[in-house]
Amino acid sequence: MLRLTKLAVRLSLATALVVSATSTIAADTIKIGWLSSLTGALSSAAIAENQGVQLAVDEINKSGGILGRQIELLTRDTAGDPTKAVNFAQQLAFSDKVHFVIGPVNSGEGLAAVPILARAGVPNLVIGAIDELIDPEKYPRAFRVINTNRQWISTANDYAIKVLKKSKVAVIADTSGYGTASAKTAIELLEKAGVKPVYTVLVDNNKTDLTDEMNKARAAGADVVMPWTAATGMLGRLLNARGEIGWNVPVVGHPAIMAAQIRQLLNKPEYWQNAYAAGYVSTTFGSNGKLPERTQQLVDKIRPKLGGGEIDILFWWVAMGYDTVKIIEHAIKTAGSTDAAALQKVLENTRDYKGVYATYTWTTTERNGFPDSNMAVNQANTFKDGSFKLAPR
Amino acid sequence: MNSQTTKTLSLLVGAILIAALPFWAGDQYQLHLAALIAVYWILIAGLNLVVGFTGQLSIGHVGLLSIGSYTFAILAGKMGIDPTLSVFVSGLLGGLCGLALGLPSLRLPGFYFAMATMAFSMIVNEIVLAQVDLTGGGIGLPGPMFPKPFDSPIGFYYLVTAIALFVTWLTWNIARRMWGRAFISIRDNPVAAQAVGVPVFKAKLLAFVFSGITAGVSGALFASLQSYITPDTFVFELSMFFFVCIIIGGRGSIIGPFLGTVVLTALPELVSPLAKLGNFFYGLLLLVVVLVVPEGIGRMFEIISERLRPRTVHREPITPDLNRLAKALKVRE
Amino acid sequence: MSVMPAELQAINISKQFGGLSALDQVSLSLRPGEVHGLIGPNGSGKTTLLNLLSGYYQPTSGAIKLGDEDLSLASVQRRAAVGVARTFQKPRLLPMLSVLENATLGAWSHSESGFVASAVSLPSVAREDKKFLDQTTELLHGVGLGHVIHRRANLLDHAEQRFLEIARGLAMRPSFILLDEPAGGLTTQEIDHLSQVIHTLRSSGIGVLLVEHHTDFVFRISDRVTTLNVGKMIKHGASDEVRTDPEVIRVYLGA
Amino acid sequence: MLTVIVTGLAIGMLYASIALVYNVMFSTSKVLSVTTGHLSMVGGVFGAYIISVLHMHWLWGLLGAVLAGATFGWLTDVLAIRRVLARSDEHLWLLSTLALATMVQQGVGLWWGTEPKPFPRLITQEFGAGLMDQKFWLPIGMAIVMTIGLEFFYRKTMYGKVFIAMSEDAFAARARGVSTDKIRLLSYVLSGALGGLAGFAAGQLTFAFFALGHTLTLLGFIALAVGGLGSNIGALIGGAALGLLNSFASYYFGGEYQQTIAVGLLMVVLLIKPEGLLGAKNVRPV
Repeated sequence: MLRLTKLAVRLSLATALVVSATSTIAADTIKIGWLSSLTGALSSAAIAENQGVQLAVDEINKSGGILGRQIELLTRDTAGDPTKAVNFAQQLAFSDKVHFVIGPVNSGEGLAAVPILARAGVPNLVIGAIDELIDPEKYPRAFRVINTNRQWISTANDYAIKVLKKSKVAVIADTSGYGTASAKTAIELLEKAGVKPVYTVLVDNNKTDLTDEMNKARAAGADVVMPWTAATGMLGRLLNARGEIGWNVPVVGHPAIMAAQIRQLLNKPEYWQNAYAAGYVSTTFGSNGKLPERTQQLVDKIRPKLGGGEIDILFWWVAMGYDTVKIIEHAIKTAGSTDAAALQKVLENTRDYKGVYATYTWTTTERNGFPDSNMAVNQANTFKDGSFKLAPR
Repeated sequence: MNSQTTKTLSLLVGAILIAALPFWAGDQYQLHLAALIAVYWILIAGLNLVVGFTGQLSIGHVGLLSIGSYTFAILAGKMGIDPTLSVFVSGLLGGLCGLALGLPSLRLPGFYFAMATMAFSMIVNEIVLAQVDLTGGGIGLPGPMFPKPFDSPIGFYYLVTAIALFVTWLTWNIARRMWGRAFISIRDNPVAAQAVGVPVFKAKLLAFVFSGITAGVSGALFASLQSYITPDTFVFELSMFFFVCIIIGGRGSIIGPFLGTVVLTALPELVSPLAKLGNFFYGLLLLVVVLVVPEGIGRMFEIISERLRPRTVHREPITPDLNRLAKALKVRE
Repeated sequence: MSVMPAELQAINISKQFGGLSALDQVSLSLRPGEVHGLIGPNGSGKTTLLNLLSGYYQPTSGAIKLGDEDLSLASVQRRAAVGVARTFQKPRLLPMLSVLENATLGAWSHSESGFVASAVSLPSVAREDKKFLDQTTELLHGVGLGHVIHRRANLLDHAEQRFLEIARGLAMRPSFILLDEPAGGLTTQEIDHLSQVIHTLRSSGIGVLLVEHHTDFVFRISDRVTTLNVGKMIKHGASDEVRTDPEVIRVYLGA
Repeated sequence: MLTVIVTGLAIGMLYASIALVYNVMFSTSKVLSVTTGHLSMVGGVFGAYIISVLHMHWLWGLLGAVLAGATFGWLTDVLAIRRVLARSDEHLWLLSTLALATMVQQGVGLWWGTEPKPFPRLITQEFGAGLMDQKFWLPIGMAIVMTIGLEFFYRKTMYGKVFIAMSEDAFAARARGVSTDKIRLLSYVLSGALGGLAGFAAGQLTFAFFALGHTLTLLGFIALAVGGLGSNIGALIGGAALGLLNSFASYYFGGEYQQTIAVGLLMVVLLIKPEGLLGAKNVRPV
């Protein structure tokens, strides 16, 4: 009974006092919320993903939108701050009443916003890597597009242990949400593979000198260094420290090791050698020196938008951004409506959906759509036009 | 006196509006924002006694907020202790940390004290990041909901508004009586405060511990409202925000900082480019207020009205009423 | 009053600031119900002695006693609690508060309302505050500020500020009140009013120390007068004695 | 072990130079400005911008850093100090300098980006120089040169003497015809330049990072408070103590407790000797 009377009171009040100023343009646009940290720490990933998202939205709108309805992209800059992410998630879900939400980008913000969107029942494409963001029961409408942190770490671990045949691992992670979670997962997976890390440390990603940590790792007898941080600055300083103490140990870890910004941070170009990172088949040059066909198409389409010259950002971020919007298009087209429950059902039965970044599969019990087979290990200093060569087998 | 009746009338209307907010608020987002304002105000009302009344420049209260939040998230979340009890414990711990910070730093001159509070909030962040197994380190902790009636957004809004009104009532009682005068004397003229016997250090400490308790309670409710807390939620920008609300609202008043809190919380949400500016906006606002109208916007209308129509302050000569004075001096009890 | 009311005494007080000797072996006693004038040219140590009596400075040697309690090292707050009030050469008021609030602050030492009791506004707190406000209203009318009770202190003129500070001192229900050049900047009519107020204080049993430049005003209303010069006491005695003393005249009036 | 000492000394000397800048500003205005740390941050960022982005010679970078610092010092006086000191009754200058410092820090953040960017090599030197690397010896040399320079300035030059006169008794100085406003402005411009210089010299150690402002204001203040307000030698000692303590602690106990240790040192010293090791006790309150 209470719910009914409250509704009645609200209706009368609402008609009497028109308060909410949210725009009520043609009700039939498809509203997509995009929680991107375009400023603040770790903004490089969001900026690249944003290129892909904008391109896909423009493309779809030019070709008449989805089911004849134009896409309205509501971009909110969370600036890497979880409080803003929560506030914007509330705004998108309840004020703007969006049909879909992409993001947030960083793990800390994801942990704060995903539960809010789940409670509001808004379908959410998760692009944060840490495992705690996905839970079929608690967050039924949250589907992950990006690979899981576990996939990054196990790919890198397999390469270090099976290919490079190393056994004394030093794990260096940053103190951010992502770093802390990754260090825990890395140690767990290494021990499962029978390797106990000889040195582990969490470092503030603004620390300007990692010589201490590298010296301690060497003293502990490490024969491979595995960094888990998305902060390109910290990775650059780690590679510099490795070079300056003259310790030619392989570095295998987070894809940010391959980021173009690293090149400007290095004191010497050769400090980028003997460094490998978890990467993707979709952004790896094949033995014939060519990119996979779908990736090449997107590269050509987006190049003019990125200034026409060589692409200097990690292209897999762009491809993922592009895929998120295409997945939404696929879901709405197949469901024939923007009803959340229908979208959920469609996504739960999506098998081998061919995106640029990867081929996605979700089921009622598995919300991580990225297949292990699409993972690869790249050589860091082979950065060209946003993609890489495969690391030596 | 009509100014008195208009004041009580406007307070009444304000109270009705606040109570009925869930019904006229456009949607749940604005309800969330209103609840956020109430949570911030619980801290700022306490901090107002320290900054607005006693004139102690504390720019580290985000540290106390985060202590309240983490205590609540650990007790009610990880340990499953009853949330209402956890709020009390968070408030208590906030008060204790206020005492621990206040004891050594409140004797120091203004700048030293400000730096000590800033350092305190940095230390709290460092410890939270370092104690990974207790606080979840960089990953952070989920902030649990309150039980039955308060788990819905409207229920939670009424809970935090009730607590906010209670804290406001407490600070109003202090501000309008002897303790309030003592605090203001410490702010405006410490020498005069001593002369009438005010225990300056003890009074500063009491105000600071009180603000620690309100910060602890506010932190607990903040954790529940945000549903998840991580170390990067508690940034220095929040300390600046709390502090600027008071200075802009007007020191030595309660309604001024409250209006400051409402405006400064709602503004960045409604005007999105402001959100990006963040600290720059707070810094600019603070500089303008300090240079143009240091008494705060609350007082500005008073000052302008005085300047525009300076009522001819007719100077009556001082004529002592000696026997009334003699009688008054006889009063000894 | 059962026993002889206690005197406020400075006994052989000396005070050095670094090398400079501001006071040298000065003694002075202030009896309740008496006006004691303290005069001397600028820099003679008048204000230093007043600051020593009120506790802002500690004596280098000698003692300050109230009856048999040694106050030499007691805090300013302790002296306020035992009934030693003072005013300042430049009135120190709370500009943002009303005249009534400023004066009522004086009653602080007599307030038994704890912080928590005030916060929850116990009836005892409300009653006590009302009592203080009423008493201060009487005092303010008494000293002649009845017409500005609710005006903000920063809108007062110079004379009103002086009388407000006296009212605040009286709100402390003091046994002694130390006035630091109260007549400074007052018109002759205002000085007359000041004398009437001081006389009323004396007849009500309060000991008044009057530190002043207006020598004729001091001689007119003081029972006893002490004259200082370069930190030493050169003459002490009844008002007329001191007025006619050649040494005082040479140092202070004529030379 | 030696590296820990050298890194500690190097960062310690940056804190010492900031403490010196605090002293210069305090002498003429009795104000401890929150913008002090930001002067060095601005120096570092502008230096890096001119050399790395504009690809100009490092001398231009140095000049740019000093000019940027001096302008910021000038702004601090004009915007945050002058009008506020006129109403000298309360600590309004604390609020205005905090406001200005926050604006500058966020402004630089928006322009320069929020990630710490590397500071260019000034003197061509091999990277593997270890202990002899310029990134350690530039800040150490700078702090010593600055101390000697300031002593010379105070002792020998006319303006230096006027600075001291003003710090002893501003009213007496004004009575002798010293235009205290002009002298205070000069001292803020000088301290801005010195702050910019210190930031430039230590750039390779701290990187050009916008968030350095608040941290350096706090850590420079700790060096000042430990060494004693007003004493330049105290500033050197305070800075060295803080730098060494930090580097030893982060080597042996890991880096998580940097700030906690630094503030621990401050609290210990302030409890034992509030005016710091060599500070002067302040005299008459009334």
